This record gives sequence, C-alpha cells and structure tokens, in this order.
Amino acid sequence: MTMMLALIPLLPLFAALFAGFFGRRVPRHWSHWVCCAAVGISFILSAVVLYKVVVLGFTEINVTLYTWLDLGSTKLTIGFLVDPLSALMMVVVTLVSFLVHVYTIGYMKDDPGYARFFSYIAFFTFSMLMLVMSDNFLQMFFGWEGVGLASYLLIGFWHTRPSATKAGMKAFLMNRVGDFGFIVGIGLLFATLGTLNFGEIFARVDELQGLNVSLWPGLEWSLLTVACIGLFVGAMGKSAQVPLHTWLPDSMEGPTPISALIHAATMVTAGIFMVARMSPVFEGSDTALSLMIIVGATTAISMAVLGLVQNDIKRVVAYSTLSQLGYMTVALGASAYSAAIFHLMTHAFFKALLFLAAGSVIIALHHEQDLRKMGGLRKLMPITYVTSLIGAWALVGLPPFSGFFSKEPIIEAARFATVTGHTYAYWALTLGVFLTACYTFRMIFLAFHGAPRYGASSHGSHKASHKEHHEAPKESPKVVTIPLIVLAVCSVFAGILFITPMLFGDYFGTSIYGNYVAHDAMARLYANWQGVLHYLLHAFQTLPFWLALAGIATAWYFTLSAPTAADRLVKTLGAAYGVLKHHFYIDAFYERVIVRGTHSAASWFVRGGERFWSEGVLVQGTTRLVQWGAQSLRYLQTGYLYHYAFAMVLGLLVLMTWWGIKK
Amino acid sequence: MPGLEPTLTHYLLLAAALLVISLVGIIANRRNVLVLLMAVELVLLSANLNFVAFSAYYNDLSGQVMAMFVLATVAVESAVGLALLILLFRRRGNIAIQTLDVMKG
Amino acid sequence: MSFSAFLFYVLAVILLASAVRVVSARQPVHAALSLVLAFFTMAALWITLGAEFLGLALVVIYVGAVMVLFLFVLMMLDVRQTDQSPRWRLHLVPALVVGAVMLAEIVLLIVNGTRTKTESLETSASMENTRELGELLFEDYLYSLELVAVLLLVGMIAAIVLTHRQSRFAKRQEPAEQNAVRRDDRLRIVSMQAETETEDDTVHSSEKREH
Amino acid sequence: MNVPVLSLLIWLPIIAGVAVLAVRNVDGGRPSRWLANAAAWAAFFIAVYVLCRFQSTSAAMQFSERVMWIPYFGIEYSLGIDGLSVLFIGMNALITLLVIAAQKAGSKGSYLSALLITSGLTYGAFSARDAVLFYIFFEAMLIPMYLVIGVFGGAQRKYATTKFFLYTLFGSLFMLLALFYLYGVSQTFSLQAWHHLPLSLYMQLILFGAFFMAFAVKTPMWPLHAWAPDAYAEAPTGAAIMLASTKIGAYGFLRLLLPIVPDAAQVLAPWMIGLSLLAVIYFGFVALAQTDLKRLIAYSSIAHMGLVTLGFFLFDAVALKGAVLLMVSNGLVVAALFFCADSLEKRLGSYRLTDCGGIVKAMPWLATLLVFFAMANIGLPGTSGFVGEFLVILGAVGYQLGVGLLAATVVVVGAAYTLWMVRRVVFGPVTHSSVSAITDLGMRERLLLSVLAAVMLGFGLWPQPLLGMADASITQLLAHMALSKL
Repeated sequence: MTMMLALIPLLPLFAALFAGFFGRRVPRHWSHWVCCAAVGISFILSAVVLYKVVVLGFTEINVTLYTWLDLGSTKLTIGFLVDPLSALMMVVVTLVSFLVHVYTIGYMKDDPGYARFFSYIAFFTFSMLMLVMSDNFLQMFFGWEGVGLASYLLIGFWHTRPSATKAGMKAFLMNRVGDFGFIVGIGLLFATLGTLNFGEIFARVDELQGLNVSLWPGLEWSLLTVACIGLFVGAMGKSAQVPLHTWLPDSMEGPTPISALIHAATMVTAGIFMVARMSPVFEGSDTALSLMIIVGATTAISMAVLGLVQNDIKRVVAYSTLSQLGYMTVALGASAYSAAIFHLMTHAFFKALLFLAAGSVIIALHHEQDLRKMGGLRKLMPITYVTSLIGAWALVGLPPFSGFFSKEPIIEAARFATVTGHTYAYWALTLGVFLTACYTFRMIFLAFHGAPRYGASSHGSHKASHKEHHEAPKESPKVVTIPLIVLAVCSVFAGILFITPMLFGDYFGTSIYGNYVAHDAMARLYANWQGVLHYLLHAFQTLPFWLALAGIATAWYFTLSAPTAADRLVKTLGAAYGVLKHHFYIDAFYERVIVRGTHSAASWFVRGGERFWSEGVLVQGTTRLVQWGAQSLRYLQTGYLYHYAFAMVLGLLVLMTWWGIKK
Repeated sequence: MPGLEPTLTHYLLLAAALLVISLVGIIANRRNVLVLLMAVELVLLSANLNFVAFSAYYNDLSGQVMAMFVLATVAVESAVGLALLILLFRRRGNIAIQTLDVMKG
Repeated sequence: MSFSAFLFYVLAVILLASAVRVVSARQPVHAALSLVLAFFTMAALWITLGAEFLGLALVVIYVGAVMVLFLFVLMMLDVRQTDQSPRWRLHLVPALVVGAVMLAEIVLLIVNGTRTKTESLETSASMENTRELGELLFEDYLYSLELVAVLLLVGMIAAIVLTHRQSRFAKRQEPAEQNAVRRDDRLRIVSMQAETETEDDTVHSSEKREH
Repeated sequence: MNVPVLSLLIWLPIIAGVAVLAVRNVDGGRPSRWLANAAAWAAFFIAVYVLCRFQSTSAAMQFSERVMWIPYFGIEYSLGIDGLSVLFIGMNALITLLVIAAQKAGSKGSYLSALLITSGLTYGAFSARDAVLFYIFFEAMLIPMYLVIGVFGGAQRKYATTKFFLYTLFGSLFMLLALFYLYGVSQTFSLQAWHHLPLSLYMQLILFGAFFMAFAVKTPMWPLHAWAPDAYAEAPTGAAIMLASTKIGAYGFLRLLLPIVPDAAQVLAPWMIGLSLLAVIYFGFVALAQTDLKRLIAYSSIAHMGLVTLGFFLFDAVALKGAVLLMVSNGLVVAALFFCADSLEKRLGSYRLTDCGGIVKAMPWLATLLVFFAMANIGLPGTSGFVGEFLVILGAVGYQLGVGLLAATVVVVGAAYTLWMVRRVVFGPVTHSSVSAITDLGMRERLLLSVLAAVMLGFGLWPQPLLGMADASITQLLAHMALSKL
C-alpha cells in the first residue's frame, strides 16, 4: 500500500525529471509518452485507492515515509494521509492532469519548448499530489510551494514575452503574500500544539479554544481566529480571492493547457482543499468563517461583473474561475465543506473543459484570443462547440448538469448559514448566477454563433503575415477533442451521480468535520433533501434557475439579437464601464501604490539608510571625525623646543603633585 | 623647619632651587641653543649636588662614584650637543630657537 | 652659626645668583662665564662636603675643558645676539609660575620627607677620600667605569663624525670600490648594425616613422 | 590510532598555501594549481573522514588535541569539535574545494595560496577550544583576505579592502579586551572553563557588548554591516565566497557569546531581536534596489543572516536549530549565486543587471541552475533554504506573534528581490548585444554548480542527517543558556 501510494506522486516526478533532463536529447514524442504514461498510471492507482477507500472501507490510511526532521519535541515526517477527501482530490487531479497531458500533445505540437512543458506539468502534478496527500502542514507547504513554482514557470513559459515573465512573477509574489499568512498560521498552531501533523492537531484542537495570543504586548486576540485567518490568507493567495486575485487573470499569459490544469481545475482550488482539510480548526472560529463568507461572496460577485466586459476568451473563463472560487469559499464560510469540495470537483471538470475548448478555438484560429474576431465556429468545430456548450450549461448551473448540483447547495447553504455576512453572501451568489449566465453565454454566442469575424482583420495591412488565416478554421485533432469529450461526460454526470453520497451521504466520513450544532447549514440542507429527482424538479421553482435563464436571454439579446445595444449600453454607463474595464482599478492600485511604493521605499532605504547613514555617517563620518581630531591635535605640535620642554615640566609637575597628594 | 646649620635638607633645597632656576631657563629661553645647553648642564649639576650630599649623609662613597659617572655623561652630552649645534649653524646660519620649527605639525 | 654654615650660605647664594645669571644673561658669553662661576662654586660646596676629588675634577674638567669648549664654539659661530622678543615677559610668566609651584612642592616634599634629618652633615674630610674613591671605582664599579669610558669614546666619535667636513679638494683612493670593480663597469660591448645603409632602407625607415 | 586529525586539517591547507606561493612562478603556474587542487581535495577528504567518524549522539568535544603552548599564561593549543563546529567544517571543506576547483588555468598562484591559507585558518577557528587560539585564527583570516581583495578585487578594491579590514579589526579588538578580562577572572583561556564561569550581570553586559562588536561586524548585523556589501562585491569570486559562506561570525555567537554571557543575552534579547528583524526587512528592501548582481547577492545574504541572529536570540530550540541550518544553507546558496554571477561576468564582463537579460536562450544550463538557486534563496520547500527559514519563523511566531509576523515578511520580500533578479537576468528579451553571442556553462562550471544544487536539494528533502549531527550540541547549548551564571 505504501509503495503504491508513494508511486502515485513519484511517477509524475520521474517523468518530469526525464523530460527535463533528457527531453532535448531524445525524440520529441518520448517526452509526451513518458509523461502521459506516468500520469495515466497515477490516475489508475488513484482510482484504485479511491475504490479501496470508498468500497472496501479503508476510511483512513496514514503512512509515514521518513522522518524529515527530528526536532526532539516532535518529528516532522513525510507521509501520506489518504481518506475520502484526499482520495477524491487525487482522482480529480490525476484525471484532469492526464487529460491535459494528452491535450498538450496537440496544443503544443509546434512549440520549441515541448519537452520542457511536459516536464513542468508533470512536476506540477507531482507537487499537487504531494499537497493533497500530505498528512502534515510541512509536506502540504512543500506541495503548496511546488505548485506555485510550477505555476510561475508555466506562466512565464514563453519567457521572451515581458508580459509573461511579469505575470509569472506577479503570481509568485501574490502567492507569497498568501504564504506569509499561511506560514504564520502554521506557526501559531505549531507554537501552541507543538506538532504539524494533521491528526494530532485535530485531536487536540479543543485545547486551543479560549486561548488568546498577544499580537503585540497588550493587544490580545483569540488564537484560533488569528491562526485561521492566517491559514485563510494563504488560501486567499492560492485560490485568488479578493484582494489577492489579480494574478489569476494575468496568468492567462501562460499556454492554455496550464490555464486549464493549474489555473482552473487544480492548483487554485488548493486553498479550498486546505480549508476543507482544516475544517476542525476553522470550525472553532466564527470570525474566520465570517471573513471567508464575506470575502468569498465579494469575489464571486465582483469577478462575475468583470467577466462581462472581457474580450479575451481566456480571460472570460479566468474571471469565471475567480467567481466560482468565490462560491466555494462561501461554502467553506457556511461550514458546508462537503459542498465546497463537491463544487471543486465538478468545477474542475467543466472549467477544465471550457479552457480546453477555448484552447481548441485558439489553435483553430492560430492563436487568436479576441472574442470580437471569432464567431460562427459552430458549424466548423462541432465537437468543440457541443462540449463548450455542455461546459457552459454546467457552469451556469442548469439542471441536470453537474454545476447545478454543486452550486445550488452552496447558495442554499449561504442562506442557512449562521455566521455574520451570510445574507450578503446569499444575495451576492444569487445575483452571481445571473451574471455567470450572462458572461458565459456571451462568450459562447460570440465565439460560435453569428457571422464569422476572424477573416476581417486579415484584409488589413497585415495581409502577408496573416496569410494562413485565409484557411477556414477546422476541428482540432483527436488528441484535443478526446479530452474534451471525456471532460464533457464528466461535466454532465458528475453532479447527478455523486451528489447523494458526497453531500448527503457519509462519503467524507470523519475526514471533514463540521460543527453541526453551531453551524447547521448542512443539517438544514439535509432536512430538505428528498432525493435527486425531487431536487431536479424543485429547481424549476427556485430563483437561481430563472435568473440563469434570464442571463442567457440577456446575453443573447446583447450579442446576437441586437449587437449594437451593447455599445449603446456601454456609452450610457460611461464611467461605470471604465471602472469595470480597469478591473475596479485594483491592478492600478497595486501597480501605483504597492509596487511603486515598495520601489521608492527600497530606493529610500538605499539612499537614506545605506548611502547616507551607513556609508555617509558611520563610515565617512568616522573617517572625518578622526581626521578632524588629528587636525586639531596637529596644532599642539608647534615644533618649538621650549613648548615641548614646558610640556615636560608641566608633566613632571603634575606627577609630583599627584605624589604629594598621595602622600 | 630646618635650622641654620647646613643639613642634608639644606643641600637638597639648594639643589631644588638650582633645578627650578635651570628649568625656568629652559622654558623661557628663546634666544639660542647654546644657553639651553648650559641650562641643561645646570640641571645635571643640581642632580650631582644631591648625589654628593647623600654620599656625605650616608658616608658612602658610591654617591660620589655616581656623580662622577654623571659628570662623564654630561661631558659627552655637551660634546655631542655642541657638535649638533655646529651642524645646525652650518645649515641655517643661526642658532635661534624660535626659528627651529621643522617639527611643526 | 659655625663657619661651615656661613660658608654654605655664601656659596649657596653665589651659586644661585650665577645660575640665574646663566639663564638670564643677554650675551651668551656672559652666560658661559656665569656658568664657570657656578661650577667653581659647586666645586667649593663639594669640597666642604668632603668630596675633594670630585670638586677638583669638576674644576679641571668643566672649567678647564668643557667651558672652554663652549667658549670656543661661541666664538667660532659668532652668534649675533638677536634682541629679546617683546613677548619675553609673556613667556616668562608661565615659566615662573610653573617654576614657583614646582619649587614649593619640592620644598614641601623635602621638608616633610621621612629622610629629613636635623643633624649636620659629616664634613670631616679625610685624606683617604681620593684613595677610597679610586678603590671603589676600580673594584666595585669597574664594569660601569668601562661602560662610561666607552660612552665617552662614542661621544667623541659622534662629535667628530657630525662636525667633520669632507674637503672637496682632497684626492683620495677608495680601496673598497677599487676591489669591487667588475668587467661590465669598465667595458661595454655595443652591438650595432653593420653600416651598410642603402637608399631604400632610409626611405623605408622614414616611412615607418611616419606610420 | 592517535592521528591529530584536526591539526592536519588546519595546517595542511596552510602549508600547502605557502608551498603554492613558493612555486607560483614555476612552469607557468601549473604546478601551483595542481598543488592547490591536491591540497583542497586532501582537506576535503580529511573533513569527510571527520564527518564520518563524528559521534553525533554526543555533545562532548571530539577529536580533542591538547598541548600546552604558552604555559605562563596557561594558553593551550587545544582543538576539538562538537556538533556545532562539525557542520561548518564540512561546509568549509566543500566550499574550499569548489572554490579552488573552479579556478581556471591562468589564475594566480598567490590567489590560490591566499584562499588555501584562509581555508586552513577557518578550520582552525571552528575547532579552537582555547580563546587565544580562536582569536588568532579569527584575526589571521583577515590578512589573506585583505590582500586578496586589495590585489585581485574590482575597481573599488582599495576602498573596500581597507574598510573591511578596519571594521573587522575594530570589532575584534573589543573581543580581545573581553578575553583579557575573562583571563583575569578565571586564570585560564579555556573556553570550556569560561562556559561555567560565574559572572555578575553588569560584567556580563559589558562582555556581551565586547563580543557583540566582534561577531556582529563579522556576521554582519545592522548597523555594523557597511563593510560587507563593498567587500563582497569587490572581492574576486573565490574570496567573496570564502568571506560570505564560512559564517565564522555567527559561529562566534554560538561558541563564545551565548554560552559565556547567557544572562546578558537574555536581558538584551529584545534588542537583538529588534536588530535582527530590522536587518531582515531593511536589507530585503535594500536588495530590491540593487542594480549590481553581486551586491544584490550580498544584501540577500546579510538579510538572511538577520534571520539567523533572530533564531539565536529567541532562546527557542526550534528557532536555534533553524538558525544553524539556515547558516549552512545560506553558505551554500550564497556560494552558488556568486558562482553564477562569476560565470555571467566572465562572459558579459559586467555584474550589472541591465547588461544581462534573456540569458535563458543562450545559456539554458546557467538559467536552470540560477532559477534553482534563486528558489533556494527564496526558501522554497525542498531546498535547503526552506528548512532553516521555516523553523526560525515557527520559533518567532511562538515567541511573539508580532515578531513572527515581521520575520515572516522575509517570505515576501525575499521572493520579491530574488524573482526580480531572476526576471532581469534570466528571462525577458535580450537587451545586450553580447548576450546572444555567449556560450553556455562549460563542463567544469556545470559540474560545480550541479554539486551545489544536489547538496541543497538533498538537505532540503532530508535535513535530518544535517541536524542530527548538531542536535546534541544544540540541545546542550540551550540547556546551558537556560542556566543562570549570576
């Protein structure tokens, strides 16, 4: 068992090492064969593990590989904790990763960094598996940073583009801001409990109740709240919650497969996973839950609004990812951890699907990402179209697609939640459904319906360079479409099949802990639960369903029925549109205030601290002082014999006086 | 207070007076190096007076031996001093102390 | 007051007066002559203390030799006496103050000193003084005496070396240099080009120079 | 068998250094290089032997050698290592070997000789058990370093080397006074005896000040750091690495300051923590504004040393272990980054960041390794840089949440300047015409940097062997510091 578990992350690692070190020396296809095979085997093994956990009832497998560090008071170990939660994540991660690996074969076909790309994504898979399988904070942090590194490298994959390297750096730094909170949260738990092992922390979490920590002598806060907020800040960085979200849209600089894998399906959900994993700790702090529900709702609604005004197909999907991550965070805040994980899973499928479909469109149009230059692809790319449509329905949450089953409970949970801010969250999420439908179908309509607009640009001055654009876009190769189909199938059925065990059954068992007395959202959901079919039928009476339909209709009106209406609306809104176009000026704020502020602080430190104080005052000042002293003493050396004689006699006198007094 | 009969104290006081006079001479002398040398002779003479007085007081001739050695040393000192004086005069044309300030910092 | 006491006071006064004269005389010659007087007086004082040999030596060596040397130098150098600077008194005041304080302190130290004895000094001079001194000097202090002799020798050499001037006109040989001479110092073989410079070469080299 | 292993370790490089100096002009310098390499290898193997034979379960001094040296003052030639020294001896051996092996044909014999002598003296300082012996080794290291920077350094070398010398000398003079005082009290120069010497708090505070001057300059800590960026930047690469990687200053804190004056250290701990935090944040920001690659590395190293001193003064087992591991790791990382800078400078002729850019195209090997070392500098888990940083921050959070928060800023600031450096050097468009014409790392450079990378990765993935060696000694040190000497 240990061997098998160890193989699951290690196979992708070996594949990554192979592709990284030998990728350029061996034929291209070796890289993708090795990587796909490794991740595929990982997937199969993960599925076996899941089977064992679910069917054979190994509810919790906890193995230790080796002692990383023996601190005397505690041992920091590397090992695996496999319970229903991590088994599910392992399957989702390896499945999506495997499909993306296959897809990459088609997408990156002509790229010179082919082997390097495979090496990176295989490494990413390894790190992500280390993260979800970890049984302690240390290893989780290892995976956490590993996926961050992979993300950094992959966003900056086309390193000759300054915007790409900048986006990579931005992603890394924003994540480091999150890590700052994460590490402090870990530190607090470690300082109080003396261990980093999840099992031990959960067993002793009650000891933390009522403890206070002084932030500064005199300022006392509840320890659990501070620790949870710290951990949540980490999650905010990784899962791109407002205000640490700006790196995610920029990360679209990376190749599309990684947008699907890292920035939609897996890595960005690591924060959600972490909070769910830490549910026993978070249950202890209403303040932290409240913070989560508010931050999540704000992210969900504000990012959905921004999604409306994007013209880059990938950015639309990116903002939708942000918005959906907000939904998950709200679920966490409402103590509906299982709902969050359930949405995480379905989201992984339909969002990866949407990204890969967008990628398929992008290849077909020769790396054209602007929605305004697409249109009418429905006939030319039928598979892509159908799968996209399925993804869009799932995203919008139309019954019976998976998104419906996962999103609806979250909205309900927000309504039933007891912590501060839940009403705000409920309304924000409900409105979010409408907006989601709007931007999703705006994208679908612009890309696949209407008249083709991709040819128009090539009649301009760039005729020669855009020659290939004259060829009509055609359906992508099988390596691209097969992953789309698999994901589409998952997007359709994942919800309807798994809602019963995951939300209302005992699938998660003890791996997720909810305080169902104080935070009874899940309990109240369960009270209303009358089976899948009833749930489906009930959907037609709920507000979100009709809002979704209204959203689709609005999108249809503004894109297909009356395209000019959109422009008129933009003119009418004027300033408000500008705010949206500039992403609420958050980026500008970071750029102008934080980044420039840091730079000016840095240069001030150099000028004031290093040049003036250290070099000027301490070093040169000392030199000057010595020089000045020497100059002054020079005047004592008159050169006249009688002055020296006088000084000697004076010295004699002093000596005698001293003797006299002593006597 | 010492009486009128010359005792060791009297001799010591005399030597001290001689020493102070010559020291004042050394300090106040601005004229030439030659007088400076003479004042130094006086300083050593006062030291010798102490030797001889103590020699008489302890009835021990060692003090006189020491005085003799001092005399020899003083002789050497004045010989070398005068030689330097001559060199100085050759180089600068005078032996005024005020003009000797090459050691000025 | 006994005669010896009287003699002491007289000599002391003369000694101090001549000392003051030494340091204050305008003319260096006067100073030197005053110093001679001071030496004489000191010799007399020593003799009253029973140190006849030392007193006589002082007269012979100092008055006879060292002071003559001083006067020689004085005359040889022809020191023109520059006038006392107007700030003479300004210099004198601190010197006198320091001197006075110092004197006061020494007096205090001597008067309060533990060694202060009130009985008069042994002045019974025996004829054996010189003999005893000689015995002491050549037996107990023989090495010190040798050292002093070496010191005198060194002083003599130093004085000669310092003042001796090499005559520019004297011709003399340097045997050391003569012995150390080598072939290269005498003979230098210069390798030269054979003097067959043609017209072309001249042109060529002039071109080179231009480059 | 009673071979004086430590003496061999100390004197072999020194004697070899002198020999290299003697034959430096023979046959175009080839014998001198050969000799230097042989000596470095020999010292390395001796160090490996020491590491292998070291009993990690014991906190006692091992490989002891004691010979009375100056009996009148009770000064002994007394050597011995415990868990704290052995790590640094190992690191010094590795660093010396790499530095010497990195020298290409054409490097000056006198340079190699100075490096070897410095290396030998460093072994001495790490294994001395007698205060005078320690002081002599500690100070003697200045001489070859002073000469190397002054002779082989960059454009500002004279200024840099003078400043370096004066600063270091100034600091250690205070230590000398402290040693004299302690001798006066105890009539011995044995460090072991001093560890158990009762001292009044007042005297401890004064001694603390004296030791602090010496070690804070050497470490360096704010505000006594002004020599370091100049010296690191102007020194030739090998010397810069020897200077920055040996960590003798921080070792002084562990060996002399903390055990001899523990009560004063307790009393002054809040101030020391403040200074360390200031160093972490301040130097982080300063590094962000650097335009010179070597200076950036220098400031980064100093910022990390702030974290090390923070770990010392938290009086916490986890933080202290972290600090020791961070010292080792930072030594390796700084060495690696300096090597990378050197490789770049050899090709581009400049350390300025603006002259690099886009080297990933021309030098994929260097780019890969540089990114790896940058990640180690940031403290990414899996690299050695993480272990120490993580433990120190854990300790700091346990000490006081505010201190922890400030210490944890290194996570962000460190990443900021390192990534900025990577972005300017490795990625981006080619801004300088010569970049496109350069060649990638040669076999020797590749091997060298790969060894460092492997060591860092190894310690990052499994730091237990490293800590295991020092664990007993650190525990003993902590227990000792907890006992009052009043």
